[in-house]
Amino acid sequence: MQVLYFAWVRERIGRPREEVQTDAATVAELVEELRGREERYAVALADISALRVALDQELAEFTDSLDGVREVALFPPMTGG
Amino acid sequence: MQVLYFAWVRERIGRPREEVQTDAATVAELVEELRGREERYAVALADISALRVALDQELAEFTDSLDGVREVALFPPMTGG
Amino acid sequence: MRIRVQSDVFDPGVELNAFSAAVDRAGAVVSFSGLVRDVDGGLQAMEIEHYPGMTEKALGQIRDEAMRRWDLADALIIHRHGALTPGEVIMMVATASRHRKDAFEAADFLMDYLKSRAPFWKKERSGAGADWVAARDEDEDALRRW
Amino acid sequence: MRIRVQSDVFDPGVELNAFSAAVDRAGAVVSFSGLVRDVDGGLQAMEIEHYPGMTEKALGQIRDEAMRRWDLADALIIHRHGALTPGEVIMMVATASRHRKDAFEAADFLMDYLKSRAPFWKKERSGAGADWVAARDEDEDALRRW
Repeated sequence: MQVLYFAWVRERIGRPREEVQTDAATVAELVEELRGREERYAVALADISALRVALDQELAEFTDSLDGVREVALFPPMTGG
Repeated sequence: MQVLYFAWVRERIGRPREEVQTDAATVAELVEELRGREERYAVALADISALRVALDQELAEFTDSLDGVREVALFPPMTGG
Repeated sequence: MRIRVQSDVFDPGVELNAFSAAVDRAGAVVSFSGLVRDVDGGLQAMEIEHYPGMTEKALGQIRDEAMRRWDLADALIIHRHGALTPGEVIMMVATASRHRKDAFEAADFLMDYLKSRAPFWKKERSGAGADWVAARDEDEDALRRW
Repeated sequence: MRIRVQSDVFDPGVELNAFSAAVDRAGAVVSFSGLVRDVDGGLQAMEIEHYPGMTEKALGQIRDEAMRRWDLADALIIHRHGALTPGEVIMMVATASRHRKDAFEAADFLMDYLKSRAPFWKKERSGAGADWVAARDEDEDALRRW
């Protein structure tokens, strides 16, 4: 699946998107897996309460299933308007 | 004092303003006095609940005193905006 | 001038931009504009009567009250009188604040008060004749929100 | 187009007038515009990042919800992304209705949702460096009003 990062999550991880092969069942599991990759992932994704997630461009919960999902986006709370 | 009429009160009475000499102590007494003048006044001022009053250009009550007042305006509820 | 009572037509977009440009530190600007609309079919013209002298005073008091109650950088009221035709603007208010909540609430408040406490009376002319617009109970009720 | 996401600057006054002119039967038009303001001194630029694809979808859903909940003739959302400088417009919403209450509430609702549910992120640059704007708890709380 494609994993996208925005705002300071993108800056800390150092890339806007990447293809990820995973068996993670939920978003929380995927985040846990990414944290294990490298220090910059661990730092960017340290505090899940500071993050929001969208699955296939719809806001979702970290407990949601990744079944059938093609695009996951991780980002801080939105500040539009 | 000057008595001013607006909107349908003006149209029914047939004039926008007039000088009135009165001993009325309150607005309600003045309205009663005006009603006694002619049929058109009686018609225009028949229903006090359909009227509003301003004393010297400030919204007021019919029970308010006319003491020191120079300008009385009688009109229907306002419909600005 | 932050209170304008005039018979001339004005351009709400131009007024909005001028208003926004003049407030340095307020990032939230709310505007309301009221337009003559032929909602039920047949409206040919609108005539707005007002009470010169009291109108400006009443609008000034309403604006002062809004400036006191909310954290506003500025507030504008423009209201026309005289003869208007469908499609024309009747009036507008604009508010500017650092906080969008203040800008929204104050504009809403200005409109509620201006509807029932500023001495304007609308008359509508259609093929069937001319009639004074009746005040609506809900406009009076709206004042209790504040 | 009632949803526009663009890097180009736009003119809120021109947009307001075009929006008003296009709604025949709605006499009440409310607009909100958000401007880049150097409130605390020192702000040099703002950068707005967004999530292309999701942004348009999220704004469309928020607009649809407003059209469902209130009696609106129309609703407009324009939001910029990219590099902005102090004084420039960031975004605007406009609503039109026969009823001023609907126009006000719907515009207020659009702003609340757009703040916390549309994928935009603001970064501010000053002499001291560049920082992402933090989301405020009160923006999240504001959603519970609806």
